[in-house]
Amino acid sequence: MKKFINHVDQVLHESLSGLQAAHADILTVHFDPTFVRRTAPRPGKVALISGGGTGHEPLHAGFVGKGMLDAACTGQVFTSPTPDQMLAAAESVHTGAGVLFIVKNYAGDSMNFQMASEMLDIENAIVMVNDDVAVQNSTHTTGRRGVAGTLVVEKIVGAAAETGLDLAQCKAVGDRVNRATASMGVAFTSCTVPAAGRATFDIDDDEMEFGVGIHGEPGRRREPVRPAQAIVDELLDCILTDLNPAPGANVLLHVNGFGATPLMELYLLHHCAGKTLAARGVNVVRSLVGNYTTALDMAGASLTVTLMDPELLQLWDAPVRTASLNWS
Amino acid sequence: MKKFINHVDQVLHESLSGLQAAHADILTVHFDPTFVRRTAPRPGKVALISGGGTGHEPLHAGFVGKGMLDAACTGQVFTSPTPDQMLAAAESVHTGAGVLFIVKNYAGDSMNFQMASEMLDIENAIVMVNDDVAVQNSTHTTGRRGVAGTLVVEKIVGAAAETGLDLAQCKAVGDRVNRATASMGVAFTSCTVPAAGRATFDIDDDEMEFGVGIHGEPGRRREPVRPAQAIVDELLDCILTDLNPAPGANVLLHVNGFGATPLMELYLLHHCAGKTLAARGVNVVRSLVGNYTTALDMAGASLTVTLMDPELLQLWDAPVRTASLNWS
Amino acid sequence: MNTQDILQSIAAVQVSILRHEPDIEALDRAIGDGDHFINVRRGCEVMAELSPSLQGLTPADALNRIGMKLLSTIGGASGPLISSFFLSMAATLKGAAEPDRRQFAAAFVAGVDAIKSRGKADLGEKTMLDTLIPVARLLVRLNEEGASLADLCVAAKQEATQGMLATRDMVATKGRAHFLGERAIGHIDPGSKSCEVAIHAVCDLMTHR
Amino acid sequence: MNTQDILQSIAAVQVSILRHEPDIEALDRAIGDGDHFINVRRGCEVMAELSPSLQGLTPADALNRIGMKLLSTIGGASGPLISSFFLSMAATLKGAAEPDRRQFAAAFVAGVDAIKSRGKADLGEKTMLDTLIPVARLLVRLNEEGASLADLCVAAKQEATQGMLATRDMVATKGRAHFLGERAIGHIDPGSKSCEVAIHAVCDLMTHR
Ligand SMILES: Nc1ncnc2c1ncn2[C@@H]1O[C@H](COP(=O)(O)OP(=O)(O)O)[C@@H](O)[C@H]1O
Ligand SMILES: Nc1ncnc2c1ncn2[C@@H]1O[C@H](COP(=O)(O)OP(=O)(O)O)[C@@H](O)[C@H]1O
Ligand SMILES: [Mg+2]
Ligand SMILES: [Mg+2]
Ligand SMILES: [Mg+2]
Ligand SMILES: [Mg+2]
Repeated sequence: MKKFINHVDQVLHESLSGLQAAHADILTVHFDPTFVRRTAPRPGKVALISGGGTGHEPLHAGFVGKGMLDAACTGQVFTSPTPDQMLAAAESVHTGAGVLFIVKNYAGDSMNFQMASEMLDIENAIVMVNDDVAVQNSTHTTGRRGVAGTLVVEKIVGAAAETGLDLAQCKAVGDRVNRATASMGVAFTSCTVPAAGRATFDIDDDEMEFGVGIHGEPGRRREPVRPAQAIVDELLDCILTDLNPAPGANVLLHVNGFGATPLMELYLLHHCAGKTLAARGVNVVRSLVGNYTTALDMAGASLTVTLMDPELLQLWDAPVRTASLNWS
Repeated sequence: MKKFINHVDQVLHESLSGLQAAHADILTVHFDPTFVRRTAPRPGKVALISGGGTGHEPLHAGFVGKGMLDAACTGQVFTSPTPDQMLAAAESVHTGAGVLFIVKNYAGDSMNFQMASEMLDIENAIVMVNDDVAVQNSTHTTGRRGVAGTLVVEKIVGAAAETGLDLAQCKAVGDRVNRATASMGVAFTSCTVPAAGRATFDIDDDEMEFGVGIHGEPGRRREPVRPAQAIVDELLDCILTDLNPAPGANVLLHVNGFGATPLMELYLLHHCAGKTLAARGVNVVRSLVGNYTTALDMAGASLTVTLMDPELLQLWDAPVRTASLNWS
Repeated sequence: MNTQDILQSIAAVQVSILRHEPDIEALDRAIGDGDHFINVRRGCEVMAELSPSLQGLTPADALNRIGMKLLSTIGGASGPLISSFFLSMAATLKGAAEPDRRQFAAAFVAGVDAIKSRGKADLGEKTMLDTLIPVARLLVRLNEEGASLADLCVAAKQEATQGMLATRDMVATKGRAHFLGERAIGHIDPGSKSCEVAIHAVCDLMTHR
Repeated sequence: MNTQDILQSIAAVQVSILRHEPDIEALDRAIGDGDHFINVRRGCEVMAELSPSLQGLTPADALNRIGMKLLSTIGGASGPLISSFFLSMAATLKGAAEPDRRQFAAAFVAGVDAIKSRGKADLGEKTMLDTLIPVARLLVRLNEEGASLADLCVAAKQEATQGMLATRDMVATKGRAHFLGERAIGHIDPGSKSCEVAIHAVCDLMTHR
């Protein structure tokens, strides 16, 4: 394992210190317990708090700021943060309108945020994001994972909160975006967790993991690499089967890199996806291409599609000013 | 080699098509000859044109737009574009105030842009960027390479052109920023050029290439990996020896990832660099951290320092609206 | 079972977990995300740090402090589960200065129940519960039957190992391994393994001293 | 040397370059950026495409068309250099419908001079010029001495190979390899190799038909 680190135990602290130094105009990092907060939360606004294991940067800390999150709780690499972090973050950023937790649906995140929600003395609610269609739902399982669609939920709920919607309304928007969002990805290589010091999984030089999770968890199956268009077509098949868009539906297309895949390939995927969506009568009205929900240094990418309506479009377009998502 | 491609010969065309589709509000891609242009160039402004081999995305096409480039000429992967592209781009975006070419100092880029400059019927000049201090200058060589500092030159000259400076003034600003900028990087892994299908160089599991170039070219030496702080200190030593900042100097610190290095590590590098610069009496007044000048899927990073004065600071802070650099 | 026993158990578990690093680590890499060993080690380290300050507390208070500390330290899926176990044991033992084996068994059962309800999981879902539930049942039964401490420890160790091994043939329906579907078959659940290691460590401590 | 000879030479060079893919490719991977073979192949392919449309043109016009096409096709460092070679040959041969060997040699020298001035380089800098300059000098000398075509071809091939091999021990001062400093020693320059391959192909064509 070759990484830019001094000591494995210091990675998170030093990395967050760098984040703080580079974006002092936007965010403040709090240690013990650890969370990243918007430097100037807006009074009277519902406080949005997300978080999760680190290793997915810029998600979530890179999305703290005006128009998006008020705080992000950062766990160890790929390990959910703990309730004390969530409680401290909530105390720190809430301004009287309640707290909305945005949580990726993994056992760890879900249980830790659930405990924080129970322990917190402030009115609060949880939006559970479960956009990954790779693993089919069934009544007996934990359900689908929350992956790159989380960014879309955070952006849109962030904009909704800025317009002054109350806690219940913000939660309703979040749940609605989540239902309108589906994602699926594929990995070419494993990632390497710094503390583990070796690749999470082994994969052959001509294989890909189809339906991979953002921690390098296995997906639907291991299979030989195929041309980009064939990969895109199957990903979109799964996504559109889930979303079942009406003919002429408007969508946001988010091509997300897992870390080690060059932007050149991500744009190529966007091109392939655009062709297929057009052929299936779906209009791409907004796009986001880049490494946003990563899995450390994993090579691969996911596609996310969100069905957009005029309200969601307006919220997506609303100004945002964070370390990693910025427009006006 | 595992990549998202359909056919090796189609990579650039399909990727640029995706870029176009994802950013139709900002840029337009022209094929045969190939260049990416700002959809709405500003009349009366000096036209800024950069370009180079692809594989460094988002550089340069991701920086086309208001406040930065008017056009980017894209070559094959790691191969300079050709004069016909530069001539066509110049014809397409110039609005009467002349054309300024911003060129990274590599033999190929330099000769192709030089030929275009000679063949072009429009008043034009070249800013040659050579910020890489890894390879020492000598009178008999091609000189230092242009690397991640190119972004800084493009951003600042882009802002200068928007304020209405003329061609000679824009060139002067560009030359000044270039002189005030020094960079150096280190690689942990090789990159893989799609058409080559295999790693450009071999490197052991515990080695790094110190002073690497953005095409995976060798730097000063191959040596065992060291802790992040030690790497940063030596990079900054080389950089500060070159820049020789006055005590209390204000600088921009740009931590650039080469592609496969997670953002977490880049922020960690920023933290280490901030500490060292502070100890050496240098003030970091602006920061930029991310994958901006990449070498396909190479793991590694570079540090860039630019000596800032009030004029350069104002130009750096000026609004920019491109696919990959966006603030207001 | 007094506070001293608890502190010695903590120390024994830490040693044993560290000794099983390769197995535990490999299991979570195979069907999870590779961090289970690190999470559990982090929990052990913080318990060891906490240990001196727990001297002199009642077992309930000591277990409560452990539970709260683990809750804010481990994270992941195992964090809330393991800390719920300690917090619930603490609640059950409230007021008992030196709980007897029957009280301890009841507390263990309450701890396992807390994991079940926090994780919304039960036997046969390929989780740590496949180690813990059988052991909890055994403790109650053998205590009722008046078994000796030595016999009880031997039986508990066997039961833990058997429960852990049984996860090998299961499809997971909870935790990360459930994303694998059929592909998880053939791999032991990492949480069931670390619990088995912990139970063995405590049982060995109880018998060999 | 008429236009037909030029078109046959192009075809022969393409075949030979393709056959040397592994060597050329490896050389640029060792001390460059790994694309030299791809660049040269792209140039060969576009010349082959262009070839039919050049039938019937004067040598000068054909070479000019080739030069312009290569200029907009190859890119990289080799693109402007190789196309300058053809453009300059074309300028020198202007007006000559069927240039003789002496005229051809003069054009070759002019082409090499164009590379020198475009690349601001000369002999001994570990570039394609280390193949080309000695061959250019040889052509002039042997033509003056009245050597037979066959002798001239044999000598040119030897000279090209010797020039190419000489780059192995050089430190580069131009092109990407100069970034390597001393580390480039022991590696042949990729551009000198592809030029050697091209010269051999043309010489073989001239002698074996
Ligand atoms: N819902 C659940 N109920 C009981 N145990 C669970 C549940 N979810 C996960 N586990 C246990 O947690 C273990 C994984 O823990 P760990 O690797 O530390 O956390 P994470 O899965 O968040 O990375 C699994 O092996 C399993 O035994
Ligand atoms: N200034 C120069 N003068 C002469 N030849 C040069 C010069 N710079 C580079 N070359 C030649 O070009 C070759 C590299 O070509 P190529 O790999 O196609 O371009 P690039 O270096 O841009 O990737 C070198 O091996 C060398 O022979
Ligand atoms: Mg985990
Ligand atoms: Mg090149
Ligand atoms: Mg785990
Ligand atoms: Mg090359």
